[in-house]
Amino acid sequence: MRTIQQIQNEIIDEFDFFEDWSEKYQYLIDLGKNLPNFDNKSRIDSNLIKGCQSKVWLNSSFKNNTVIFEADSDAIISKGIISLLIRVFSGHRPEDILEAKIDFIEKIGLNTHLSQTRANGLLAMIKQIKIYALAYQSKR
Amino acid sequence: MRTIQQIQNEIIDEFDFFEDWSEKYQYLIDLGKNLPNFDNKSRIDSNLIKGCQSKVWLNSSFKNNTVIFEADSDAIISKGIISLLIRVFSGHRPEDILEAKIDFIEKIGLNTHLSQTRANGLLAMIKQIKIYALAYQSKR
Amino acid sequence: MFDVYKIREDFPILDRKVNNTDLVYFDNAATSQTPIQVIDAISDYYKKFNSNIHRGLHSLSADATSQYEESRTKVRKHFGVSENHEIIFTSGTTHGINIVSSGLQSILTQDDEIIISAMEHHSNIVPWQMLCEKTGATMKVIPIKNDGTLDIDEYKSMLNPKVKFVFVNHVSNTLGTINPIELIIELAHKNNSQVLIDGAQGAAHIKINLNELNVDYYVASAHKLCGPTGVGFLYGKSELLNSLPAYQGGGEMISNVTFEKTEYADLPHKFEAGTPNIAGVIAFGVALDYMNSIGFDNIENHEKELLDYATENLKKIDGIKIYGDNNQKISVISFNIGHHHPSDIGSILDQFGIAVRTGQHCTQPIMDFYKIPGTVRASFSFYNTKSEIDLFIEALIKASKMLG
Amino acid sequence: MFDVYKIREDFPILDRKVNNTDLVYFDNAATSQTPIQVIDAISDYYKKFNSNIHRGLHSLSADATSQYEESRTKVRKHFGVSENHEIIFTSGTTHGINIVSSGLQSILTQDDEIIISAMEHHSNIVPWQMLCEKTGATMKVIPIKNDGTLDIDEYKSMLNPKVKFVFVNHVSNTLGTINPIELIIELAHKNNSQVLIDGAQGAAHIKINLNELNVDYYVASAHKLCGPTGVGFLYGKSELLNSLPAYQGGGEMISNVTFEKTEYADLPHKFEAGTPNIAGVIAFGVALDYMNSIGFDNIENHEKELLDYATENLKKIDGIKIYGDNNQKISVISFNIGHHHPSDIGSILDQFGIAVRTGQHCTQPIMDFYKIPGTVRASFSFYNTKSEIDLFIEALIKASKMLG
Ligand SMILES: Cc1ncc(COP(=O)(O)O)c(C=O)c1O
Ligand SMILES: Cc1ncc(COP(=O)(O)O)c(C=O)c1O
Repeated sequence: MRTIQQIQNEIIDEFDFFEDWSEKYQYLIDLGKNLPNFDNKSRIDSNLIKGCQSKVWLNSSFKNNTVIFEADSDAIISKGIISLLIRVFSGHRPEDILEAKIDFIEKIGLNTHLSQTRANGLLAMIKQIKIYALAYQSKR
Repeated sequence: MRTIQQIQNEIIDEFDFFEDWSEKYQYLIDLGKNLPNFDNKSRIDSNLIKGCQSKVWLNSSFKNNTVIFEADSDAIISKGIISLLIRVFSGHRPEDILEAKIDFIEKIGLNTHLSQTRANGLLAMIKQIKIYALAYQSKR
Repeated sequence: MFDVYKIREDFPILDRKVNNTDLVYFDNAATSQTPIQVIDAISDYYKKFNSNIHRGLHSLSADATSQYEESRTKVRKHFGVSENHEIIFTSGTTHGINIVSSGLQSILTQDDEIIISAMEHHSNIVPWQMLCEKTGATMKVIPIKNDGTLDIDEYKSMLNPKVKFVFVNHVSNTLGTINPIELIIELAHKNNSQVLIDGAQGAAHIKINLNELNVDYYVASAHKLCGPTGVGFLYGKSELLNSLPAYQGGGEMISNVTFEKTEYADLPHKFEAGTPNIAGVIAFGVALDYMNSIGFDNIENHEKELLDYATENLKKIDGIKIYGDNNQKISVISFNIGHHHPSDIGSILDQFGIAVRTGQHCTQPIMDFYKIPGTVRASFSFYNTKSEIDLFIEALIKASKMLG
Repeated sequence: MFDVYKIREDFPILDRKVNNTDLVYFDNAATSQTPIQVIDAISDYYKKFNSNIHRGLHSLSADATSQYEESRTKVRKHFGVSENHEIIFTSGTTHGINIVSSGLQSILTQDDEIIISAMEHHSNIVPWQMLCEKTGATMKVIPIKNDGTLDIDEYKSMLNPKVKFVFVNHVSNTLGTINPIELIIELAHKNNSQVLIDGAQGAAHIKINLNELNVDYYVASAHKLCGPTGVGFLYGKSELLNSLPAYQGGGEMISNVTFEKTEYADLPHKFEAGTPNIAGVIAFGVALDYMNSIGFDNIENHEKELLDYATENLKKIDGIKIYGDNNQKISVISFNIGHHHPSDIGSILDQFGIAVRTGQHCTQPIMDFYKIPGTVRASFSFYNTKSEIDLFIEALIKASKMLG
């Protein structure tokens, strides 16, 4: 299994191919579309992440000492973004998630193409991911 | 007896002699000093004119169909100013007071040497003088 | 002669680049842009006149005071009010509404009813909810019809002797609907109810005469009228303002203070506690001068043209739904395209340099009514152009294609 | 190196003529002057960034939001606060005090006591009187001693289990006295009382660390700190701010609105209803940067020099009486000469281009204590000079001679 850093580097390489913002956006939109929707019973308020303009739901489970993340959103670009986050974080051990430095967002230039509101949402997502990891770590 | 306008012209002539603001101020200060103080029983709140930073008391009586004004202030420049107003208005018939156009203040340049706060006080004094005149006129 | 390109020269921000393209600013309902005349008035104030007002005896303070009070005269005249002291300067619409709602705490009882509408901004909902919570009064809501207008028949049937107040906006910030406030006020007065009109959106687009309107209270914000942020005004009839208790305690609003008792100053000072936004108030006056120099007739005409042009072209877009598509509205268009989330559209438009607002626009009840998470809202001002609308439509079509 | 003449170049207004002579501005306690850096920040905002904040998705709104929030960080850091959300932007000191006093309405009872001091500004008296009227709580007043300091022994004896709150200013705007707030807070906390410090005057002259001070609430105004009018802040400990009910209802301060119920947003938004003074808040941050670039040590040193120089020379004037002549004060001097009315002195000084304040300075109880109608107040800032003080003393002597 690749490390969190390796996956981030992979994503950075992929984004290097894109010539302008519209290709990046198109990629995010496609990612968003490919991420399966939650069923209605997971689209519940307790899974909602505060601080996003669109609704973003995040769910997690703990298997074989690793945290599995699932997510959904009613906005497709948000969904694309969180699908990247899942790709980076899901399936890793809590301590690795907690220690991970997230640099791919800056390196793929996403931060400059996200408004403050969206960027805050992104921070909120990462924070929630880390909170889950912390919870599982301390439960063990 | 001279008219209100004649008295105003007199004052304008007097002020023409002054070379600068300090002479005008000195004159007002001297006028203020020469105006007798009220006794304490006239220094009452019901005689107070609202809108002045310093306290200005104005009293009136009605004799031989003319209005007699008396005034006092705890600030000497205000007292000087109101002594000019008394000179202009006191001893005239209510209707003359009500009709009078007050132009001497501008013509002696007092308005430019009075701050807004003082100028408002001056307006308040003139207003109160006219209110007294109106009261006597309607009482007849 | 109204020349939009000449007018645009007064607005430095319109030359700005956003994401490497020219800015197209269609978020005017959130805040209007500021002409150089107003910007210069603020600078000038701080460079030449800055001083605390009202009680100062020195020339600087006298100058600042007379400019501040002159601004009150400008607001009074512009809005057709007869008495200066009926204009209270506030920090904005929200502040103005809260002065009234707080004052009514000692007036309203649990037997009373108040009426608001289903298309109010949160600023014209929450203060009345808080008021009802504190007094036990009941809040009734005039429903909206599907075309984004108020259901006036329903309003009529809601009026009864218990209704003490009616709170409605002049123009909806989300739908653009111009409400029939003359009628609303007339019916309320026949019912002995008082009316507060939230003019945050109306004041910027429609010239009104408050005395003729015979409204009891009216509030607006300068920042939607080409003026600065942090300023607004509350108009109220003298006798009503006099009957309200003071809102904030502080300097300027009292005439006499001892530890035993305090006497409040006369209007307008009673409601202007503390050092006000002096520069802002003066600049607000300059903003009104500026808008009047262009002329509200011209403004209304040009904005109507933009509205019609945009509506016509938007309707050609596949899957578009406009909310509040009626013929009594200002140049505000709320819409969605297909099932695309408004924030997805907004994010892509932003990449094209086009600033629109997305979301609920502080009118969650409207969203609940249409059962949508939000809308994309484009709002035009007199300095916008048809060619900006062309860019907007083009970008929308591209966005819609990208989202698939 | 502190070079006052170099600093003066930053303040355009100091070049102004008043009554045909150079302006000498000694009314800094009423409002401070504004450096060009702050003026330019305001212009820049309107020329490049103007946009409504927080909920906007577009770049302009994002820029404005981050500048606004950056300003909060600047204020937080400058005042030694650990959490951004403990800084609430207000329209000024008066507004900040009223947020707290209004919130305490639901907390204070008729069995409670509150303590204020006899040297408070009306803004720190009237809201508490209104609060006591509404709740039935009792107000006690720490007396002043003849030298213009608080009677701390008396304060100690006033503390008892009923005392829930203590409201005292950091520095008296009339006397210049720096109150021993560390001690006042410590004694209050031992008594389980909370403390609000009115920092309107203190913040501009003394660098403080609110977390170390362990104060419960602190308020100040930007316009006394080289910033714009219409802005200030309220600091409060999180748990206390959370326990207060919301003050104004409106946009921004709620997270969810239906007609049945409204959920309030988290701090700081809960107390920042409506569109704030965005340009003003950003400029406030720039003003703090400016003052820090000069350095509060330098400011304190220079102002102390001015205070000592002026006091020494004033004392040579026949018949002068200085109120609050103690050795714990900032550069504020209140005085009278003989029996001359302060407004007579002020008017004549104004003719010499010298701006001082005269009257009660919104502290009527201090006037009642000294049994005077008011004072002449000269207040110096770091951009004032000794030669300005020379002009002032000269003019005072002439005025006194004229008044005879
Ligand atoms: C000690 C003190 N408190 C409160 C205030 C009120 O401040 P503002 O008018 O900015 O609200 C002042 C201003 O003069 C003051 O000096
Ligand atoms: C209809 C309406 N009411 C009230 C407000 C609140 O105005 P402010 O934020 O300036 O207080 C707004 C602003 O968006 C509005 O559009």
